[in-house]
Amino acid sequence: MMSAHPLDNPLLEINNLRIAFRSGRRATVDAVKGVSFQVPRNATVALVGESGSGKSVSSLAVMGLLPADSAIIDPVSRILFDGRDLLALSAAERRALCGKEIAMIFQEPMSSLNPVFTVGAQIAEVLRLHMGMSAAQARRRTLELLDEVGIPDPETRIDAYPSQMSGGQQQRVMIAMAIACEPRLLIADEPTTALDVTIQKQILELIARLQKRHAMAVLFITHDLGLVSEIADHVIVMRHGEVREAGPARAVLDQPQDGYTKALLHCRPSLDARPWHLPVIADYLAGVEPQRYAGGDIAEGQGVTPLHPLERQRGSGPDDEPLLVVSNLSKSFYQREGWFGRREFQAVKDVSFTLARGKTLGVVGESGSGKTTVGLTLLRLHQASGGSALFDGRDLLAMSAREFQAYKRRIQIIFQNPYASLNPRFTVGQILMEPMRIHRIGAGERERVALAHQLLEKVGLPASAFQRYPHEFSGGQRQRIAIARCLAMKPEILVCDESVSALDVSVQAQVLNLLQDLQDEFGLSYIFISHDLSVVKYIADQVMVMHQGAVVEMADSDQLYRDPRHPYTRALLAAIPRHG
Amino acid sequence: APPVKTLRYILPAAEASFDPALGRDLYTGHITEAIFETLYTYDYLARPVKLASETAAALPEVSADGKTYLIRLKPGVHFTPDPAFGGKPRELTVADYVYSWKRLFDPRLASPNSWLLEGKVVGLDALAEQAKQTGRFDYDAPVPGLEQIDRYTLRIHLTHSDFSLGMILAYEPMAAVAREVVEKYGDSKGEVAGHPVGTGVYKLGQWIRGSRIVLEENTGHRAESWNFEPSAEDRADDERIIRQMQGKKIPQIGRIEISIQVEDQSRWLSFTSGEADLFWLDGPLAPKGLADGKLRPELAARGIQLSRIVDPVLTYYYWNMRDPVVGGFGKEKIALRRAIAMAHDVDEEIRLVLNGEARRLEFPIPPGVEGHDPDYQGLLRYDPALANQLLDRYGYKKGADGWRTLPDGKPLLIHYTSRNEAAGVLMAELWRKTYTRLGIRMENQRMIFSDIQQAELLCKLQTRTYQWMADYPDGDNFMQLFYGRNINQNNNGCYQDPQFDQWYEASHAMPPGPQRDALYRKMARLLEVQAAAMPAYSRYRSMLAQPAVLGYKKHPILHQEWKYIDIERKD
Amino acid sequence: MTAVVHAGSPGLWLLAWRRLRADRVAMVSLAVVSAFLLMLVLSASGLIVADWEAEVGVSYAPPGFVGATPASSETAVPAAPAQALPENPFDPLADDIRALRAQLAPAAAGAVEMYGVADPLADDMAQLRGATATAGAGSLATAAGSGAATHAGAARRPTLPFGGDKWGHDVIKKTIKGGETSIVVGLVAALLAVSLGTLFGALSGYWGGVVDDCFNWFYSIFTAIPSVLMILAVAAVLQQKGVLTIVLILGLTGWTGPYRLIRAEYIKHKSREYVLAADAIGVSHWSKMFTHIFPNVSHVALVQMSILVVGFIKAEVILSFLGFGVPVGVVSWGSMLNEAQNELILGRWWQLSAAAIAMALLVTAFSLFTDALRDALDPKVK
Amino acid sequence: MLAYIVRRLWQMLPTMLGVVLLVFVLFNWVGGDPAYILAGKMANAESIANIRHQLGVDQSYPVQLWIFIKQIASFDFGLSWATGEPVSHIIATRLGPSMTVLLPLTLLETLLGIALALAVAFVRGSLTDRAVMIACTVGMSVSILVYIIVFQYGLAYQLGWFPVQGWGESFWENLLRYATLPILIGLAVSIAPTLRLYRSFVLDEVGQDYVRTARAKGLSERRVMWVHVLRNAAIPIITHVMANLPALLIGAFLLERFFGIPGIGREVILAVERSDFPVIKAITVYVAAATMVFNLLTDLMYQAVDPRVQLT
Ligand code: HEM
Ligand SMILES: Nc1ncnc2c1ncn2[C@@H]1O[C@H](COP(=O)(O)OP(=O)(O)OP(=O)(O)O)[C@@H](O)[C@H]1O
Ligand SMILES: Nc1ncnc2c1ncn2[C@@H]1O[C@H](COP(=O)(O)OP(=O)(O)OP(=O)(O)O)[C@@H](O)[C@H]1O
Ligand SMILES: [Mg+2]
Ligand SMILES: [Mg+2]
Repeated sequence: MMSAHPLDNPLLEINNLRIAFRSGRRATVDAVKGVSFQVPRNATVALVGESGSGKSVSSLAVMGLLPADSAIIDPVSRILFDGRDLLALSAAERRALCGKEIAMIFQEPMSSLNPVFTVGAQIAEVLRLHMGMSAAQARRRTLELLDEVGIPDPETRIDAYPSQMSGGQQQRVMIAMAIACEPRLLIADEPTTALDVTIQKQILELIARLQKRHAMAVLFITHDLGLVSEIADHVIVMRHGEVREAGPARAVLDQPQDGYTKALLHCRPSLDARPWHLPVIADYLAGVEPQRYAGGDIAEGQGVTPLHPLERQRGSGPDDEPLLVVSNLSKSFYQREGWFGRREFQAVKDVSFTLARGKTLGVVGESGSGKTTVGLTLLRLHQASGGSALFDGRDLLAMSAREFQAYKRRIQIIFQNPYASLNPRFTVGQILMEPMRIHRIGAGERERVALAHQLLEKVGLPASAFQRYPHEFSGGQRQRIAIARCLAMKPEILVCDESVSALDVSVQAQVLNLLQDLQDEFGLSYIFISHDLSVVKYIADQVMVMHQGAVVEMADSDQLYRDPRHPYTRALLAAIPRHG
Repeated sequence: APPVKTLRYILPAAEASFDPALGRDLYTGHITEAIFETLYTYDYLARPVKLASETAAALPEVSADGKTYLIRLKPGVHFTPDPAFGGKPRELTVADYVYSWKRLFDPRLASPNSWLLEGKVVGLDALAEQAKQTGRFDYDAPVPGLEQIDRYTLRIHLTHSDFSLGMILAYEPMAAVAREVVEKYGDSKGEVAGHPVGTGVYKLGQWIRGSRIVLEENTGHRAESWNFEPSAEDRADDERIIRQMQGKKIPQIGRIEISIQVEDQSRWLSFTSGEADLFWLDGPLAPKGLADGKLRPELAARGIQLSRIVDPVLTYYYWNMRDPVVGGFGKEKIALRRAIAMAHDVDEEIRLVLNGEARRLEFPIPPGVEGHDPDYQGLLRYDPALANQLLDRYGYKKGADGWRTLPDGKPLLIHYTSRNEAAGVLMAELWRKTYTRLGIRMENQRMIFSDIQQAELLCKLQTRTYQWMADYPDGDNFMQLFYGRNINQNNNGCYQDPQFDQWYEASHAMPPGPQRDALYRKMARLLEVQAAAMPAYSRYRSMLAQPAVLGYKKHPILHQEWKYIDIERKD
Repeated sequence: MTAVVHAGSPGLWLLAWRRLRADRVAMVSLAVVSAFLLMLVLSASGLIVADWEAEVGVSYAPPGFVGATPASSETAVPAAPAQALPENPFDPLADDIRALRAQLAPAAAGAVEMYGVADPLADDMAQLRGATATAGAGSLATAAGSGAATHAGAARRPTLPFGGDKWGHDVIKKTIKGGETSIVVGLVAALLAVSLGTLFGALSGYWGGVVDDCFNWFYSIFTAIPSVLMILAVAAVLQQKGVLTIVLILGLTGWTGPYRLIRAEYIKHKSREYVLAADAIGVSHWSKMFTHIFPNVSHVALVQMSILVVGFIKAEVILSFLGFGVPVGVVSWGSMLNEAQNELILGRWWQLSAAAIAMALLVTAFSLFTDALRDALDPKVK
Repeated sequence: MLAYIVRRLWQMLPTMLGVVLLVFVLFNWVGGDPAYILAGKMANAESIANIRHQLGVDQSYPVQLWIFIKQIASFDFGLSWATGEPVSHIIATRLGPSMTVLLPLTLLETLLGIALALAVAFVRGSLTDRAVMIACTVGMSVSILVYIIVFQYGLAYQLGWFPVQGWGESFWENLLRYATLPILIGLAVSIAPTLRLYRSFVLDEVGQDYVRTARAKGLSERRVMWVHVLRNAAIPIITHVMANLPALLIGAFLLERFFGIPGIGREVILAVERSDFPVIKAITVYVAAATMVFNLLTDLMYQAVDPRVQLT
């Protein structure tokens, strides 16, 4: 699908780009299948699409950075930059453009900076190469650049190594490096996914500001449509190596034409509504458009998943039955220091909360605020430094290992990264049956096999999955396997640690729906950890906000979002990108 | 001055201590022999070897009963100048010899050579005993048996007749060292390992340990000139040597450069590329230099000279007479040992293991040594068929697996011990063939040298191939290998037979001669019929010399002949 | 290898196998390695080269394609006379012996002067000699040479297909037989080293703390002492010489490499979420160590194993050089190379070449295969 | 920093103690008895007892161990039993020749290894790359013994390019004349495994994101490899070089034996053959200490190369 409005004199024009990768001796895999789009001068174009849709590959092709030994660019492809066909240039000519006319910012700032050179040296390198500056000139210019991207105290930070900077600062350095030669085109490949929401917001503002100031064109790659509305003039939506929809940002966001675009816009839980069930991409792609209803999405079940017509009600009530009472939970880590000393690092400080039966407690906070540590400590995967956790009146943290063994059945955790939490050398069957064996669930092997199949069915996986290995499943399916493993023990409390953060929006919706269904069916209690406030708002009854190991605010979710008390909570909420 | 003539030589192993009292290997012996002097030495050309005087003025005057030796020293022999003597040369006296011999008994020094004089000299053993008690050797105490008549005259009183003392006095450990040097440079043991000061023709020059030793002429050495008679054995060759050397000053070669090269390949390549003038062509390399005992034509064409002699060394096999399996004097044990001896193909061993570099020897005293009998016929001839029958006859029956058992039905397993190196492996392989021929199972125990020596001394080895190199060219030095009182010393087969011991003691008191030879033959035969040991062969010593070397002839006893030869490089 | 691939967990191993299949170099290497292994099995079971110890050629018989050297007595063993002598077919000096015996026979021992010494076995010998003189030939010929090693009757050949060694053994057969020892030594020693290393590494990495300190202490001691000295020391402890000793020497000194890697893997894996998950469902420590973590690090062990096999096959040469080689009656490539050390300057290159080429071939194939295996098993490449 | 070094040195003590114990047990207790060699060929029980007494090996094990520890503490290992040479002198004089071969060898090997590894990594995946790697594998598969025998025979003897063996006095003579062929052989033996290893280090780095960044900046491929990649690959390379050096000291004994180089490796083998324990013990202890110090040095060098490394 081509852009509806061909531009007169675009800065970058991609025509019928086809890229395949070698796999095996003769086989090839098509990654990009005839993509065409344009980037006008001095404008921001967002390239959106789910993981693996070919966004990065396309942009790398522009830079000429595709792996030479495995990537094949079809000869019919054209990449015109300011009228010159990049694919026809020699390597040296290409290099002369890169970094000077076209610059790129990558997703992972930490790994994208060379760890053994100072940031100053890395920025100066571009200046000296392309601008022919002397060392002193380059240093002066570098200082200006660092200042421009908002690095505090550039005079000293210029000699810092990447590892001595925070993630946000590293990304700023990357940006400084990219704009050093005032390129005409800046490609930003998911520049904020590795960053916290608060920092993400700053970086986006920075890019927008620089774009204006330096009159650059920006090709902004992301999988999050939410971001797009804030920065982009034009939007291109990709899926499976093809362009699904392209056009001015307003138009695409307000009146999406393509089913897939619509899905991307609506699968994400919004802060404003809480549908009974989230829509999933399949709903849209099947060609059936769920109706928009009261800001949320509902659809009449016409052959697709029936969506409940009502919004859910969340919140705690006086008649909630407390299941887990945690008081003054703390956890410290120790680091060696000096001769004999050790430095204490308090990852969790005096955390207290109550989890009611059948309810969900959301835990939010930026990276490193101690969310995961709380979960692991409750399961005694870390040893608590203090505090108590009364489960049915018994202190989980004070039991002997033997006593706790019985409780392992009743409190379970789904880990942040589903793939990492499944033993890659076990089949799904082995994974599901192992806890049953340990806890003597089911009378015999045969019964356990039957139970395992029931579980697979419950989480929506085919029976054939039983024989297969985790690596043969997609991210969302793996998350379901992890959930099924927990369900095998029929726990009362389930800690979900960032269970959906690593997933594409569409898959995220499926998993959230599943968790919700299970709670409805079995009355599970969840401790739901996430840094994504929209998701937490959608699923949690109560929300606990953590900052540097301590709880800064705790309230019913609607209340919290409506009326945040703590300044930190307000900052978090303000950083959420909104559209519409 | 004319340029200094240089001889380049290769030693196959690293040198050890340069203190003659601690000499225990022949490589170091090369060096100490050049630096230190004994009273006597051997005539360069005479064969069979003949004692000659070195620092002594003449051969010793021996009393008729062989118990008193009168020795006169040449006056004007000097130690090389050294700070120990205030930087000046110091004259050698008989006191130096007496001191050097006493040193052998110093318990701190623990010399391995004290046996040379042990139990021989009147009063010396008592002094040694006393030193053992106190831990200190009293060098100033007089020894009645070492009567110093004046600075140059010494009379030795022996406890019993010994006609070979002259040869012992020619042996390297009996060389003179100076007391001042020992006292100045001696370490905690009183050993002077690295600072040799002697009276010899050469002195130590540059020295990189384990790699390179340079000897330089001792210019203060007493004047001597080359004057030898041809021997009867190879007169033609000797006359050539005499033509080349007669009347020349000793030494002609002013500098000896010795490099130490452990690996055979390196040594051979060094010699053939002209980096060495004299070369000891030992076993593994023999085929490269020799064919059928003669110099290969291509080498001969290059003018390379060969000097080949039979070393005064006996290689023999012994079976431990105290071992429960192979030892003992019972007939079935004798039969077992004889069968083994008869099944061993010595010729094959010479051909394959030694590359033909040995001569079959049936008598336990090798050629060139006083008492050797060239006409003696061995009893233990190679005859595996007979050997097998002998075993059958004595009830060493073959079991179902094809291996023989002892007559009482117990399994028969022989442990053959050899050294942990290539030659040891070859030897063991050959013996395995021998035992397999008999249907006897053999296992090879490979050990490091010290372990072998230990086990041997404790009579714990079952059987082994043993070599004995003459310390001095007298049959007594070989026959003592089987003397009962030498068990735990060097009678490694732990052989003890009253008849043999009686004959040995009788022979010990006899001067060399037909009477003693007759006794030796009986002793040899006795060893054979009891099959306690089986003489096997004597190794050849083949020396190659570059064309420039003049007057070279390998001496059987001397380690090296550097002072007797000359070199004339064409370039 | 294939057995392992299918036995374990088909999924990942099968994947690795597919990846291997696609690699032509790997498949050729695998074929070579398999051929060697097949040869090993055949020779170990005695189906081929059982007669390698037969002395079929003259000493240092040159290869057939080079042609015989002009006979000189130091290389050529005089071939047994065509009409094998009944008395003693083994004797190279048969003629002299026959002459001597003819002279001795009538009066048995009497002919040798005894110098008055009585022979306790005189009667036996006389009787046996008498019997020998009268009895037929055949019975005696079979009485001797029971161990089957000597290949007597037939004349020794002046050339052999790829030459002969000192004893006249066929070098090709010897190389095959030597390969058996070398490969077995390499495999078993590597297995031992990797097992030890894995066990120690697992305990150390998993438990950490005092256990880790303890093993690390051993590790640092073992790595601080140079390997040559370590080998000499272990060899000194294990007085008995034999193939088992070599295996122990190599195994006991070679565990440090696998230990370091496996320990690092365990440290990495024990905090992985799947292990935490296993902990959360109540899996025992033992089971976590060996049913959960081990399969995930087993590729490291496998790669280490194949690296060590190669290393050990080479190390055996040096051991032989240092005098800790195989016992007599056993042959290995190391002992062959060592034997052949001096043969090159004598112009006898065939034993050196045969052993060196066979070893190079196997080791190359094994290394290439290992490289491919490592790539195939590397989780990063997935 | 200083505190770190002191602590590391402190931590070496238990390891050193272990090394000492192991060496002591192995060589004193189960090794051969040197008295039987020193006693000569006419040894008897009495003379052996006397020698054992003179050597001090008749003392109880704890006493001997204590003496050993005192020797280590005072850096005085006494005299060689076989030659009477002071052990400290042995080590001091043999170290020079060893180093004359090993340092140039290590230097050349490292430089050549790096250059080739970068070159090969540059053409990674190509036919050249595969061919070079296969050639390396073949080269690695030949025993060093064969290399020495054949090279000495061919290059030194047949072609006469080098002396067959030998050692002189002047450093330059040794380095340029006698050490050349040993170094060459050492290089031939070690370059293949080194290249393979370094290539894998380089390839590990080439796959990193920062390389992509560097390319995105428009840097030339040469600068990317020699500056950005190399600096990062230097860390494993340093580890490899440093870890190998002490072991090489003894591991080069074959070269030393064949080429008559009076170095440490040959000395050790000789000492083992002669059961010369003072020498064995001293060399082992020194090499163990060197290994540990080199490990420390390696860590210190890490910090110089890699700012992420924090020595605490
Ligand atoms: C190049 C000269 C030499 C050659 C070719 C040579 C050869 C041999 C052979 C073939 C053996 C028999 C091996 C055995 O019995 O296991 C032997 C034994 C022996 N060698 Fe040498 N040797 C040489 C020089 C020396 C030197 C210089 C020493 C002095 C340390 C020495 C000390 C011994 C001793 C003590 C034995 C007897 C130990 C035993 O019975 O094994 N050899 N030698
Ligand atoms: N080097 C490569 N070799 C083989 N296939 C590749 C390679 N790089 C990318 N691909 C494939 O190309 C397709 C597109 O990848 P691309 O990285 O462009 O996705 P993306 O849209 O950037 O996704 P994400 O949001 O996860 O970054 C994917 O299927 C991927 O597997
Ligand atoms: N095993 C550990 N040892 C030392 N420090 C740790 C350990 N585990 C966590 N921490 C520290 O504790 C703090 C809290 O970590 P935690 O993983 O709980 O954060 P989080 O809120 O889950 O962050 P994220 O959103 O990134 O998952 C962090 O600063 C982290 O560095
Ligand atoms: Mg991407
Ligand atoms: Mg977390």
